[in-house]
Amino acid sequence: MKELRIHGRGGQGSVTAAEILAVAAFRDGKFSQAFPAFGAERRGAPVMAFLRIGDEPIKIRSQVYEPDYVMVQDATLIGIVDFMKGLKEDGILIINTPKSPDELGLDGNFRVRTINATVIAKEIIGRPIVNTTMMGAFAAVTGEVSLNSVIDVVKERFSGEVGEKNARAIRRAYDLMAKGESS
Amino acid sequence: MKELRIHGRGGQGSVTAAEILAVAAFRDGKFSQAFPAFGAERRGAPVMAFLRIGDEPIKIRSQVYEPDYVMVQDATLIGIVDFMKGLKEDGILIINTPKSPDELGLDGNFRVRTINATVIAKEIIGRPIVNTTMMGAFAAVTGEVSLNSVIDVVKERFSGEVGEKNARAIRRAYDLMAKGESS
Amino acid sequence: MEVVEGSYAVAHAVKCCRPHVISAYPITPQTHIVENLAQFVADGELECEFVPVDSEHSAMSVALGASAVGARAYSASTSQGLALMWEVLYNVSGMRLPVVMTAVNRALSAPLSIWNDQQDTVGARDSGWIQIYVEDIQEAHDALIQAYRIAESREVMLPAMICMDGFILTHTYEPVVLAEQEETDDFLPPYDPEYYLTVERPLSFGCFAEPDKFMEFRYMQHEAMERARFKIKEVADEFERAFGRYYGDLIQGYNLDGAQIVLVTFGSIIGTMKEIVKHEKDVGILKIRSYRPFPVKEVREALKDARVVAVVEKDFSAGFEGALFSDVKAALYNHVSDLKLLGFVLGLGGRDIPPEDISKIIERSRVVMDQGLKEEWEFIGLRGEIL
Amino acid sequence: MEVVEGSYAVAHAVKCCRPHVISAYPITPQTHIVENLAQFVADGELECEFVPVDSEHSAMSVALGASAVGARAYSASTSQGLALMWEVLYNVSGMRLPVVMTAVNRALSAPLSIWNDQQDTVGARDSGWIQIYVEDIQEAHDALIQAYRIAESREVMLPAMICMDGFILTHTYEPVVLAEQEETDDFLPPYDPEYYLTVERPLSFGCFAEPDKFMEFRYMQHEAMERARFKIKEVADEFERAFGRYYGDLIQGYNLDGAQIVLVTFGSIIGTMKEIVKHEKDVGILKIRSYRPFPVKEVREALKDARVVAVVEKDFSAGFEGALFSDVKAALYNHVSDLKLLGFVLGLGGRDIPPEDISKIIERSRVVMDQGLKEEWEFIGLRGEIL
Amino acid sequence: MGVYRFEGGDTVKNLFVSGHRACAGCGMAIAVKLILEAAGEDVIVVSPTGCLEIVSSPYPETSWRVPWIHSLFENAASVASGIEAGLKALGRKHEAKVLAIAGDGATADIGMGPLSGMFERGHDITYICYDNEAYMNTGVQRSSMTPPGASATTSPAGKVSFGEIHPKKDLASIAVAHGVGYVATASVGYGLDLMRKVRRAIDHDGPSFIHLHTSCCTGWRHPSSKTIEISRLAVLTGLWPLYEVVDGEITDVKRLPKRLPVEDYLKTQGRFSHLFRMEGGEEIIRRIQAIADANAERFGLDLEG
Amino acid sequence: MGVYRFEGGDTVKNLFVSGHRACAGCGMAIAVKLILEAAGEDVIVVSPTGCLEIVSSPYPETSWRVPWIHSLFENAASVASGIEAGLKALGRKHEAKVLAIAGDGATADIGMGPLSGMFERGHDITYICYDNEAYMNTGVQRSSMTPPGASATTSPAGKVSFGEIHPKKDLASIAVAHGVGYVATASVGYGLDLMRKVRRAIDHDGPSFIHLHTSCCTGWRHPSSKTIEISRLAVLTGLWPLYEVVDGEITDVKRLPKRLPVEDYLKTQGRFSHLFRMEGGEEIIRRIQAIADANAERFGLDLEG
Amino acid sequence: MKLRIGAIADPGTSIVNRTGGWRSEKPLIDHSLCIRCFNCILYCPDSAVKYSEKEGIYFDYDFCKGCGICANECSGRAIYMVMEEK
Amino acid sequence: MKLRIGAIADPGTSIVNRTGGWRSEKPLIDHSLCIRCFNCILYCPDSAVKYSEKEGIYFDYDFCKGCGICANECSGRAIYMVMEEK
Ligand SMILES: Cc1ncc(C[n+]2csc(CCOP(=O)(O)OP(=O)(O)O)c2C)c(N)n1
Ligand SMILES: Cc1ncc(C[n+]2csc(CCOP(=O)(O)OP(=O)(O)O)c2C)c(N)n1
Ligand code: SF4
Ligand code: SF4
Ligand code: SF4
Ligand code: SF4
Repeated sequence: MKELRIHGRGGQGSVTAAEILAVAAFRDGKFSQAFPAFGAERRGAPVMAFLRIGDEPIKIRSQVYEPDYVMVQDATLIGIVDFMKGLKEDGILIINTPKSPDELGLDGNFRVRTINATVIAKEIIGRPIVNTTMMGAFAAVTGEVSLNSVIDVVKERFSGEVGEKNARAIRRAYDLMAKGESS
Repeated sequence: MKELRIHGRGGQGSVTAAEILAVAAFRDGKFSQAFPAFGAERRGAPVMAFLRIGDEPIKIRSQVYEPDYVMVQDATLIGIVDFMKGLKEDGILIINTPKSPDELGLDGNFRVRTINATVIAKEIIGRPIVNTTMMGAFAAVTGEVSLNSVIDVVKERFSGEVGEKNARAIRRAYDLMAKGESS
Repeated sequence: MEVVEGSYAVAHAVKCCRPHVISAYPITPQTHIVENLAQFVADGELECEFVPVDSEHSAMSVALGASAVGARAYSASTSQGLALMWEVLYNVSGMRLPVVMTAVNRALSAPLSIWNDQQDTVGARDSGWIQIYVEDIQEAHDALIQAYRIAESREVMLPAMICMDGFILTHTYEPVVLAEQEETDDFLPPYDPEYYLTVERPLSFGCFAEPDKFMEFRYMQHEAMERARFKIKEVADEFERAFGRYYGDLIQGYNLDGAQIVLVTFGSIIGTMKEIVKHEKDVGILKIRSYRPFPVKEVREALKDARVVAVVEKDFSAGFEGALFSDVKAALYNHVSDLKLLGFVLGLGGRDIPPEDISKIIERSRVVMDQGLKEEWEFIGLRGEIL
Repeated sequence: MEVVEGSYAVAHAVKCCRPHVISAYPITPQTHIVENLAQFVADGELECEFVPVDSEHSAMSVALGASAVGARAYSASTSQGLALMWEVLYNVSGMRLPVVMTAVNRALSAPLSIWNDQQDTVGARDSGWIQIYVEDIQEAHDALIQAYRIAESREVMLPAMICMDGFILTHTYEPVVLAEQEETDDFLPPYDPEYYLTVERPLSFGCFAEPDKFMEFRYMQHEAMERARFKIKEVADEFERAFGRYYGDLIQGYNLDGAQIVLVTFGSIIGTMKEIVKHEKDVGILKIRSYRPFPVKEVREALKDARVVAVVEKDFSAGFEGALFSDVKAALYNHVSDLKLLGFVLGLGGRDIPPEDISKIIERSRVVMDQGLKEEWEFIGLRGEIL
Repeated sequence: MGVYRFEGGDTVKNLFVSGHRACAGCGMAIAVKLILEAAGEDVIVVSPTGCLEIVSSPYPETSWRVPWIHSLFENAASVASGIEAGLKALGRKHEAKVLAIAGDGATADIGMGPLSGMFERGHDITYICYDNEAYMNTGVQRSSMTPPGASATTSPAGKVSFGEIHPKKDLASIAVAHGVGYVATASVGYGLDLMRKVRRAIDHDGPSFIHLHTSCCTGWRHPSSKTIEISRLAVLTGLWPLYEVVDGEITDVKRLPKRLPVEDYLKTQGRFSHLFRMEGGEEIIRRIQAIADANAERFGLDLEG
Repeated sequence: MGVYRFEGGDTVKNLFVSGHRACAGCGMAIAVKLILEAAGEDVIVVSPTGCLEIVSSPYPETSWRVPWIHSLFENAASVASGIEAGLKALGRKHEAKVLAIAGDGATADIGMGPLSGMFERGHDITYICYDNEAYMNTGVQRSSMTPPGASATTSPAGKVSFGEIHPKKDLASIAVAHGVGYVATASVGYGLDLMRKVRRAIDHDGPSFIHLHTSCCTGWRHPSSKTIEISRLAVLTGLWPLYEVVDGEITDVKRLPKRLPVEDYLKTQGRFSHLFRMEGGEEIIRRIQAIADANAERFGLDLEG
Repeated sequence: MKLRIGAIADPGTSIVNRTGGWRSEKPLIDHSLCIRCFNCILYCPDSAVKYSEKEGIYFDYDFCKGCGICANECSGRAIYMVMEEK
Repeated sequence: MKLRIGAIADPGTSIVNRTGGWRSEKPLIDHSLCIRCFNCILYCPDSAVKYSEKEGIYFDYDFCKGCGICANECSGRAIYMVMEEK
């Protein structure tokens, strides 16, 4: 079983991201479980969401303490939130930032991948809503969900042009990250 | 321990009668307990109240099932209420009625004393409120409370002329009954 | 001593405690208490704010606000009223406000019944209130005065309800020693809370607790309840010294020495029980005076030499059994095991409890003592013919 | 199977039951259930009267009125909301109206907490409602459909609440099989009460009962609860036949064969427990599915071969101990005595329960198995540093 | 405006039957009888806890010949809402109108929230508050409808008290402020007027509200025979104006040829007797007269002047 | 009428401090800041459960620098009553005025009964309802204050629904019907007017009531920067008339030189967007315009015409 | 009697409760004075005043509680109260 | 920190909560345009707009959440928002 923690801000769709990834993983034949960090946070405040993916039905109900993956949707959280907390050795941190992993200068036994999701989202979707873009990155970096499933689910969720645009953003992120680039 | 059951109608002061007799008995150095038949009855409807008098503190909390005495404040209850229920052998029934015990034709191993309390009350107190008058009868017939105590308590309760009048009615009833007359 | 109505005695005790704010909503059979208080106020005998609220929910909320601003607050209710203020009950205890209430015991609707049983306060056993059940009118009067001492002590700071059987105690007249104002003043110091609402020190009351703290607040409440055990004892002793009357601490035993059968119960039924038990050599009574905190150790100690224990109560948890019955068994499990425990539910919705019912219970206990247990618990006094 | 949020799954199940009247007041974390239902209505997917009430007290009162007129009524609430409708809860059960409610579990204020524990529904254990606690989202969905069958059956005619951990189940997405309308229709017949408000037969509902009858009405409720034991089993079996899923009847055992240590509990914690217990040969789990009626005989049977029983719960009765702990001990007393019973209170106000807490409980149980009992119950997961 | 006339045995519907346990001379009992007479058989009635419920429904007896339900003291408006919603959902809306009959305490105090919600949601319910100006069922405690100067058991007259001090809540205006389409005041002393208003209220679609003044001989402390007479005096002194408000407009005010002084009303009742006995009582009576005068002004009660 | 003017650092009392957790751009937070600024330090504040309470009091933090208490969602008026009674009984009445600040749900729905009781008993309390027109704290469910046509999560727009259908409860009129001596409407968009009214309310003896319109950017779905602008639009379209009622008489109506069409207001917010998208939406907009027109008529809003 | 679930009662059953027993005064009528205004029927709290063409106004003493309202409201002063004899 | 009974908090303590971290845009001011109407101070939900004679209007970025109201309400159009850089 693998565990992901997503950091974002209230209103940025972190829970939706966890949910869509859970649905996609299930499409891929895995079991999954997604849930928010239950809180009273308001729009703008830092929030978290969690995802578990595994080959067996997932029974555990506790929070995620030692994630395999951490995803940060908003670089302005850097310095404000301890998003490396508990990240497993050899875990992967995926951050939305224009900077390169080296520039971030994060210490730890984990890998860091960066992606400028805000730029991609603004460019393709037209709004700085990065949660779908980040899903593409997650798929590419971790291989825990297939690109196709993510795109399918997103298209079902957002119909018409909005869906198409999001799909394109996901694919762009996927391609970038699959190539090993930090955009 | 002796037990009394009072029958009357809502609004006729049956509970007050039980209470005043309890206070009077306590003055006489006995222990006492008075309580109504707990109910939702409205003015005019038949009601009951109870009194226990004894030489020891009274602990029992159940209703009175086999009274030593029964007092009926309102002759119109005859035929409507089973006021003889449970009355002990050798118990005493005191009824406010112009009739004589014989005329009532009640069957049982108990004694019956009648008193025309309504007439006394109207005459002396000026209103057909018989509860105090009946207390005088009770004191005379049973000897469970002293006349003086009853009169004292009633005078404390109803000050001035009202008290005086009630006291006189009590005394009249007492005298009548003590003489063994059924008025 | 004077012969007074139970409700009057309680109102008198309240008056002697000099409450600042009284806030209650009328409901049978609590009404006489509140009416007497209203009359004291109307006659200038009691100076306080008497707030004629719109409901019990508001009654307890007014008491809460008053208590938070540093006032001594009193309320009284029963049954439906207690149920309607449910949410506020937990709130008051969680906010650690020492409101004192006379909780008159009455059945819960449906069907509606204005008559006595103990389903109402027993159902509030998790609410974080101290619950003291009284046996007679004198105790209802005295326990009220004790309650403020216990509740307001800095170690405790928990609300307390004095539970008193409706009608059976509220509407009965019997001889009672009414407290003097002066001796009450000597016994009960003015309420002096460490924290209260004031512009001098503008604190915030009723903050919310995130998951990293909530449990610890509950634990603190638990600790306060543990301390209340000692406080209840201490105050009972001091009350005895001051007023010369004593009703036990968390429990009180009667005839327990050498008793093979012990009747465990609370409330006014104890009076009738005593009348019966005095004729029975081997039968004792264990009165649960403090139901919360529950006298765990005391119950173990008191029952350890018995052979059959009959738990007698006027409530039951639908789908299970009487609550006191469960609690007593729970307290004994792991500790005292060579007993037979029997449960009896009676007196619901005002069903009178004649002495014969108590005798029947003792009889049943004897059968179990001789022949072992069959049915664990039963209703006593059911009218089979209307079922 | 689809991955959906727990609240959606519940709303879907409700929709399939074709309620006539839905009446609920929003409160975290029940909100998503009601919002989903409102959206079904707004989209024309569900035809019913959705009554946007002014409070939970009114929510349950509307459900009561609707049920009395012969409509199938649904509500959902939690915590403060449940507390505010307290009086109505007892009323609905006493009036024998088969209202079904999803009771989301959340802590009770003060301090305010929007997070999960089970103090709220546990506190309602005397209310005369059937209480079923669910382990996961699928069961929350399925139990809802079962609930109407149980509650509305003529032998039972009692309201039922499906208790579901707030957030942990309501806000989690996981794979669920959503019921089909048709299969639900086959399983659940239309509500067909014997008595209801109609001018055709102008009956009077909610009469009051004098002391000569009240107790018998309670007894009838008790009997209905006894019959509900069988109904719950029967419906679980039929549900399995119809839908192929089964969660136990009144209880469900896991790994009980040969278990020396048994963890007794209810609700979502069982998921985490199972993960731990699968690595422990001698540790089993006893899930209390139906808390009311309480599975007295089943618990005795299931635990009789254990050595240590750890009762694990997210509630406690202030001044005593965890309610489930008491109830289990009470059920065993007189019957199974060579066990050690241990209580653990955890997860209050949303305190997370990591697997280590379960391991710690098992450890503690082992120590007791080896060395005997010291402390009977304790809080798990307390942060001593802030106390 | 229909005029009701009892023609004798057969035309009387008798839907609130004899054998109920109300006090001899109870104004509420009269009112309920008349309400049902006007409403007819096709109603479902909801009553909260209170005198009406207690006197009419000691199981297994009931005085109701229409379908009737009692749940709690504070929730009549919500229970009625549930019934109305249920009827709608079951396709039985045509079967019956929903009618709540509730005391002043149940309406203006503990049930105020649910009533406000019922108004707001626009249920098709007729809600009648019979106002006997105190909690009678529990022994004459004050309610927010107890008039100033009246002695009630929780606002008693006493050495330093003239009884109740707060003004009566203006329920009709509160209903109007909620946008209720048909609002009326009525008095048991004007039985035919009451029946006409009940019928109008029931025929009205959506919520309607009648504030109905009913004497309680036990609580007001007057001879049981005077119930109707004294209820009328409340109207004739201007203390209880009779009017209707249709869609926010006051209509149909009962005008008084010669308004009587409030003493004529007050002196008939024990609950006001201290005003005539205690020093300072005249001042309270003057204030009560001022209330009547203000009513006369506001509603144009006085035919002349 | 005092005019408030912030003169800079030192004159600002800052009694509702920074660090609270309200959404960026929260209208309620602005309003509360201004209320306290006007009220000053000598108040004891009561807040029910709701956004205000949640954003200001996660233990051990609080944003209040005046004494403050939260108990439950429905009982602010009763808790305030208890505080006021307590102050009186303790001889500390002079110490502080009691101020309740509560959301529309807490006031008009679940807390309606206690509020009505508080009014009736005549406590000296200022009660301010900040009306953001839904239950925001729990995620934008409808309240009885949600305006017709708005989509809320329990009255959502959908295939067969245009969102909320019931009219807003007229809280100010309900307060007036209770005989409350000082009643006013206010808007966070008119900050100085709000402060003046708060001061008047607090200075008033006995109960006073302010119904205060505050945008919630999250629930109304508009950019956080537009909170004040949109709140003003409600006033400028006539949907939210500003006025005072002193002893039952309407005074001080804010007149509009040129009333704007309601679309100007509706189109700024996501909660109304379906009205511009769905077939039949124009009809709803027309009805909303009719509400504004009726307000204009009732309060004489239009300066010309 | 067996109890019915939920305390649900059959319509109009209070008719078994003969409240006539509560009475201490009872109404009588002088038919010659009756003008058939029917105030007595309208205002009797216990529906104990009846009317038939043949008998005119009469009382159902099984239920009359003797409140005296009929006498008080009688337009023709035809009804009067007398002490109950038992 | 030790918990205090009843969850009673000391005044104004939320000041430790630096909500500036929530911001994604931040306000800047062109002092030359400011006409000192103080709308910005009046309407800032977070009391993050300050004023002193010397510095004029300035922002407390520890608490400014970047809502943009100050800019929107600025009479002089002196305040404008820029993306936050971190
Ligand atoms: C929650 C609750 N509180 C209090 C009561 C007690 N109670 C029952 S009826 C009643 C008074 C009823 O007064 P009102 O509504 O004016 O009707 P009336 O009895 O005067 O006809 C009271 C206080 C109750 N049943 N439930
Ligand atoms: C008895 C009860 N029911 C429901 C809730 C859940 N609840 C808390 S705040 C809230 C809504 C608050 O709405 P409002 O009063 O309008 O204030 P806002 O949050 O919009 O500022 C709700 C429904 C509760 N806390 N208690
Ligand atoms: S107390 Fe009053 S309202 Fe109640 S039944 Fe008697 S007369 Fe009627
Ligand atoms: S949800 Fe609305 S009212 Fe609540 S804090 Fe956010 S903006 Fe303010
Ligand atoms: S952007 Fe918003 S929070 Fe920041 S200073 Fe301006 S008004 Fe205040
Ligand atoms: S709003 Fe603009 S012009 Fe007014 S004081 Fe602030 S910065 Fe200056």
